Amino acid sequence: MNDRPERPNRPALSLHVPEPGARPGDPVDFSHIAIPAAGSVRRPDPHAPASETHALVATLVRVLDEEGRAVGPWDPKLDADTLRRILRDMMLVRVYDDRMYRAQRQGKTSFYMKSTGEEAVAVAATHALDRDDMTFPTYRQQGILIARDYPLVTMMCQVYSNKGDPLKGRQLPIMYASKAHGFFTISGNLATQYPQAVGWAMGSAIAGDSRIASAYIGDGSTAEGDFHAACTFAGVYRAPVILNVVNNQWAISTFSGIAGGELTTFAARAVGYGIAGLRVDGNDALAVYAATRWAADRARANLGPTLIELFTYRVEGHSTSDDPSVYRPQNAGAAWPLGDPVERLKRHLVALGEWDEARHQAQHEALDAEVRAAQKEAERQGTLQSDPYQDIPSMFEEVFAELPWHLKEQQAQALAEAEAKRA
Amino acid sequence: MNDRPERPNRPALSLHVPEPGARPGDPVDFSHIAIPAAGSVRRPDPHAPASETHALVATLVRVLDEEGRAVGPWDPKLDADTLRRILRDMMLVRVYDDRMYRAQRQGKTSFYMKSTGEEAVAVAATHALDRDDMTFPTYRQQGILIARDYPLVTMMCQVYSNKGDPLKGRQLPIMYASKAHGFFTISGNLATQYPQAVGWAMGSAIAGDSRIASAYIGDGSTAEGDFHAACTFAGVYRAPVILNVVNNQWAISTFSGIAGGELTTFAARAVGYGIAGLRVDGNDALAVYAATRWAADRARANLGPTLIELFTYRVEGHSTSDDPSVYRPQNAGAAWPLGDPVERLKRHLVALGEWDEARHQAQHEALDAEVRAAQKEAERQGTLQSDPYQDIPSMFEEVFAELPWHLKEQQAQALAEAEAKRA
Amino acid sequence: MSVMNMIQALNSAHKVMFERDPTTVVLGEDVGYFGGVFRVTEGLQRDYGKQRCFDAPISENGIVAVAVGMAAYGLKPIAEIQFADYIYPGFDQIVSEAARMRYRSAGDWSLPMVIRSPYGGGIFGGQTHSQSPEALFAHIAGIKTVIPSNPYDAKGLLIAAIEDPDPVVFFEPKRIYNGPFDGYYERPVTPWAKHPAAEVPDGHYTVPLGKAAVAREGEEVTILAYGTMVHVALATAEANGIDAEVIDLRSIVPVDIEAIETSVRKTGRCVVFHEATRTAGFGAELAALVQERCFYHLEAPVARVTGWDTPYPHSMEWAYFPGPVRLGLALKKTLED
Amino acid sequence: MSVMNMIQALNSAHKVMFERDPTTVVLGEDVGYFGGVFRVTEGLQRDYGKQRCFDAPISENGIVAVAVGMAAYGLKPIAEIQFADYIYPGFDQIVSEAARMRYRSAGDWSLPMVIRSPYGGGIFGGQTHSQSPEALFAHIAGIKTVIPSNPYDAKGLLIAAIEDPDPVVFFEPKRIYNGPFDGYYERPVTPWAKHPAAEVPDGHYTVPLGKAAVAREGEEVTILAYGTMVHVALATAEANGIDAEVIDLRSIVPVDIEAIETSVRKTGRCVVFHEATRTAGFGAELAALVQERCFYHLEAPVARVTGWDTPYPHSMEWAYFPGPVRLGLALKKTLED
Ligand SMILES: Cc1ncc(C[n+]2csc(CCOP(=O)(O)OP(=O)(O)O)c2C)c(N)n1
Ligand SMILES: Cc1ncc(C[n+]2csc(CCOP(=O)(O)OP(=O)(O)O)c2C)c(N)n1
Ligand SMILES: [Mg+2]
Ligand SMILES: [Mg+2]
Repeated sequence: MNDRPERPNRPALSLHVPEPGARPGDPVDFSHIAIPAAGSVRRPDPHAPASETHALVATLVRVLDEEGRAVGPWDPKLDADTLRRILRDMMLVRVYDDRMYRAQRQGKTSFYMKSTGEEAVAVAATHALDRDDMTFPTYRQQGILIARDYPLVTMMCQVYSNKGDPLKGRQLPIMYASKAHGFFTISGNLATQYPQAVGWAMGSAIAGDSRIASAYIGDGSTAEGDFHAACTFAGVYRAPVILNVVNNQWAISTFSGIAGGELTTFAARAVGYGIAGLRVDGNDALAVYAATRWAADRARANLGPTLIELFTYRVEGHSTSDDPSVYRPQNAGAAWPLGDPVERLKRHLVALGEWDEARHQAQHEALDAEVRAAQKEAERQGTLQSDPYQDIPSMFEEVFAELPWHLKEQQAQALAEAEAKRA
Repeated sequence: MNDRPERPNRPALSLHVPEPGARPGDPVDFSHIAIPAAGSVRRPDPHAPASETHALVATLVRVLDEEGRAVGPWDPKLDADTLRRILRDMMLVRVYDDRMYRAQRQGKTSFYMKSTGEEAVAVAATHALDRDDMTFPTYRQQGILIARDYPLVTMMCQVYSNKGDPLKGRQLPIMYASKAHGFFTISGNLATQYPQAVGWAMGSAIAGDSRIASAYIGDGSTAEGDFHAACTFAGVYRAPVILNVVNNQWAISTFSGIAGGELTTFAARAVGYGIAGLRVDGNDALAVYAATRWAADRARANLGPTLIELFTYRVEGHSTSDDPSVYRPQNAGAAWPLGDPVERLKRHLVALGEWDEARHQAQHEALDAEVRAAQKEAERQGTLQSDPYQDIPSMFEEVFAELPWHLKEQQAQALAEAEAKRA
Repeated sequence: MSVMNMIQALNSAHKVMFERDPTTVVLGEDVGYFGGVFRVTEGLQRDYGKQRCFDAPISENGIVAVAVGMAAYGLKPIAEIQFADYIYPGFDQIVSEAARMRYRSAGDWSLPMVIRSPYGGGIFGGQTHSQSPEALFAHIAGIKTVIPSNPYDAKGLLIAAIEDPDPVVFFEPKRIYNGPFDGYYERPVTPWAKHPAAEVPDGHYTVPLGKAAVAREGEEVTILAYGTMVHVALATAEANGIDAEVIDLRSIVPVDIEAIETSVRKTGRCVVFHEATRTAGFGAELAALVQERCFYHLEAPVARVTGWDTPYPHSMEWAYFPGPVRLGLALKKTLED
Repeated sequence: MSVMNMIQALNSAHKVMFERDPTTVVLGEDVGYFGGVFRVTEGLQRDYGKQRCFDAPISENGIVAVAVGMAAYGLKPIAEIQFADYIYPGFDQIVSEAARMRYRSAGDWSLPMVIRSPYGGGIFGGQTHSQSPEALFAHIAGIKTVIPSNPYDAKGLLIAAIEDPDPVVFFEPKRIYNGPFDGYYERPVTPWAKHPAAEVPDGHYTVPLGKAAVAREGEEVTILAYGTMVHVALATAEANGIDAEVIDLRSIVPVDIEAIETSVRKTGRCVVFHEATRTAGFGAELAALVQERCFYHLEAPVARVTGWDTPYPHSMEWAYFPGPVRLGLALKKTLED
């Protein structure tokens, strides 16, 4: 405002601040969302030049139509067992989320994050990868672990930060890690995993390996510099990596317009980097599977990265610390026009004659029982509230491979302190 | 390489590392450079949606044809005085660069950077802006200061870090700063100015001002996270800013392929952000002028940013610390098919009948004399070698607006030390 | 005068400045419609419009960078970094740019801007919602670093920071947003309402940067602290019956060297107390300063009581947190030495 | 054995490791065909191919991040940051990621990686080619920080760093790349050839991380130094006829506390000496440690001799640089105290 010149002939500027269509009290309105018909988007050859995908970045790869039929060139033509397995994993994620959310509400741990409505982007994609490909998830892809049969009890022990926690109580709940399951250690710092995945994939290429990496990031987090580094390095070195953007349209209270979503799609970023890009109905497990497989084939053929926008909706709050009803209309998620990934895959299986309501109900009950049993077993090993992981010496371990003198001294001091507390 | 699995059915990956077409000893070859005819690219209305520019990001806005005629819709139709002024400024930049380069070689200062071949991207663009628009340059846009009549002597004093240096000997040569000339203080840290320019423009919009910002970045530096922050924030808030990428195809020894230039153009980044984008022959002063004016009009109409790739060639070494003949063919710059910006504008003026060889020669001599005279005057105020800026107390000033106690103490200590050195 | 907790006091500082100075602007993640994850910017967008307070993309680098640009333009931006643990992506813009602008342009540009960030542990935030990175900023010439310990100071210091002509990093110990936590985590939480410093003037006032406060007078030993640790220090002195003088530094750069020297000269003993990791923490600077300047008054080495040189572990929060037991042991040792 | 300057010694370390360990990989700006702006990686691409040594985009953040990813994959990446002044864009990936990976994954992942960077002033590089940011890394749990002072150590320490299972930040004092600069800038430059530490074995050897060297034995006062300052300290002691013991720390994390204590106990006096800005520099940590652990042996306060708390000014380089005069004055004062 200082030294502002007089320029009567120039109109005054003003700042544009994007605003979502609806705030609390407003009616939910998704009529602006363009939804191409299932099966209407063409499927380039996975070996085609990246530019052939660029016409697709504003549309939406969809396979499941309104009647639950799989249609069009992207239909991955999965057998019924695989479809049932994907359905089962998604259902399990949802049951698990519900139990753990409740456990947090009961004070048994400090924090929890659900992935409700976003189960397909983790589960279906994982089934399209090889078991030994490495994933670099955010905190909302617990579905990857479930799809790879990570023990539920161990997941819960992590959430409870109890004796059974493989991360020794060090990490916030849901920040899982398991190399054996190809699940990279989750960072509290958004977006950092994205270029790390590129580096891992570069490593695989340098080593002449055949494994690829698959990274996840949220719509909001694409604004971080790490996103740019990932896309730049992945393109330049043709890293064998899948760069997934989970566009659930919210970043805590902030809608995707603040990340640039008003201007174009997130898939369109691929055009700017000259890499392959796809935009996919993230609530359509078959479309997610097909796009992931397309990108995986491309990566394995040494043709480099694919940026995949998985268009979905964050049905619940950001985390247990969040109440979305103060910044968006209540029950916005229920009105999401692309529906619920579990319901859609279920309908497909039913339409195929490979599933029915009774089996579905029975499976739900079985999973619920499985999760409750796991929870009991996990709680026997403690919760954050009642009996958390407590092992003073371990606090100083693994800062480095070996304890340097100053950590040894501090370890001894911490033990003396614990002694004094007991006294 | 640890735990590499056996996967006989998967082909081995390998890392792609981009490599320029020619290395020392190879023949210079620019035949892969696609050069559309001058005048062949259409000109969207500056008020058009950003997407209307997206078809242009792979082509090249050119106005001056091989005969020196201005052709096509982008011809800015400048009067002869303006054309002569732009020519004169570009010539002056070149003469100035040559003198200062020589001064560095003579040991009179520590460092210098020329902008040979890139004079148009600074000079012509500046003349397309209002005098009070703020520029956020890199170290290679000395042309902006010259176009805005910054005193040559003062520029030289900065280069010499002498008594007359307005920056009190603090900054490396060529890191000029002048608020009065709308020339933002240059940072040694690449790319940082880019999102700062966006912030300045956002400030102007918030204040209801009408001034806009124009930022520069090199092709290599687009890889920094700051580039991404700038494009993201500029798009989201429709900041009144011009985002220039000077693609001179080199970043020290590294060719633009390592920044992603193999994959697509830098102008194409605009597509990914959903903002307006143009790709311009940076050695064509009229094209540079026209594109800048287009983007300025758009910004002033509150329609937000434009990303402009200025396609040019770094004819000389990166800086006085660099010898390009060890990593690229000698005299690559002379073979650059888009020619020399000074020669091309000269030919245009001659073709118009507004200029001739004799006037050109006379102007060159006059500018040379002017620069020599300025150099004498500047050197009377010292050089880094002979009589640099030396004022111990000033070293502690302007760290903060006021000296806190610890800097006062250190200032006294430094004075005592200087005393001891004299003793 | 109103009774305010720290969040309310910080919110009030924003409102006072938004009223007085139309060039003040707030940006950050979730600070707009929602009012910030800790509600510090609540009501600003509603009352002053979206051009004065708005959400930012999730790019701490971009947030700091555009704040630099806005300050260069002539505004007074106040940028919120959602957690101090997430300030690192913006580190280059703070260190290389915000801190250097006045110097490198020889005063042609200056940057009246504030970077606020909730910081410190004690809320089971795990290793990425608990950090205390103040030492990293203290080492950077050209940045002031401020850490309030109570509502009255929080408001007065924040207004002073906003009015300061130079960039200020302003860390808000989130554990004491709602009450003056003394480190006895097993005891019920006390709200600010019962604390005298919760009496906060409604209008404009400042607490000067670079001036410490004597939180408790004492004769036996000086405790140098800031933020949450001030309360832990007071409670520890009380619990152990030690006549400690507790200095609340409030700013760490510039640090109030006079207050420090005066106190240590009087007591002859000094314990430096912070939550951040120990090695090369700001406690090292304090210990170095004290022994440099009060060497002949010292009857014992300056002791440091700090967080451990490890990340902040989720389930062992209270074994990490430098609470009354750790401080008490150090005080006793310092008094014995 | 060959006579090597520091650049050649560092280059040799790379080549030895490239031969021995096919998982070592180098990336950075201009490190490939060109061999790095200081030529440290010269010949690596030519001799080992582009998949082992390659140019990176100008993104320090990306360079560190992909190195983290490569190390997580199982390679041993060595990333060059062209100047230490440009490490800040990569700070988040170093602090929040590289340093934390082993801990947060409870050992499931570890990151054997090295981040090398030329650092320090004395080459008229101005404020953005002269910085010494080691203290910022020393404060971060999970990072080792190493600073060699001569060719022999440079090679041995770099090999040790590459072989170390944890991330190491390796700062190379660029002023002594070509010769052992003693701070007497008016005098002609001495090449390494004349220095005993320029005798460097051609093959594999290590200098252990965390072990200091006694660069000069002495009785009157201990000087704690690293990098370029070791040479300035030696020359200053000589010039002033002071029987100083000069300890070359070599690593600052972990620091060799035994060597420090042994020396200070013997001399009873200590001067801490670095080029970085003073406030919250690593000198503060050293001073704090020494007075904590050797308090009753100290006959004078631990003095700090450092760069000023300002940016590094181009034309007043030698007024900024902590040279023999500054150190000499401090030594005399410490001996008088
Ligand atoms: C570097 C960093 N900045 C800020 C945060 C705080 N934060 C945690 S989650 C979140 C929103 C992320 O939104 P998005 O990327 O869309 O992912 P989603 O939660 O929707 O899955 C923010 C701002 C953080 N964890 N890390
Ligand atoms: C953050 C940062 N990283 C690295 C450097 C070192 N550096 C100086 S100029 C340069 C090349 C820049 O290339 P480009 O952006 O293409 O600009 P040009 O020199 O071609 O104009 C590099 C790597 C720097 N100054 N800052
Ligand atoms: Mg989201
Ligand atoms: Mg360039």
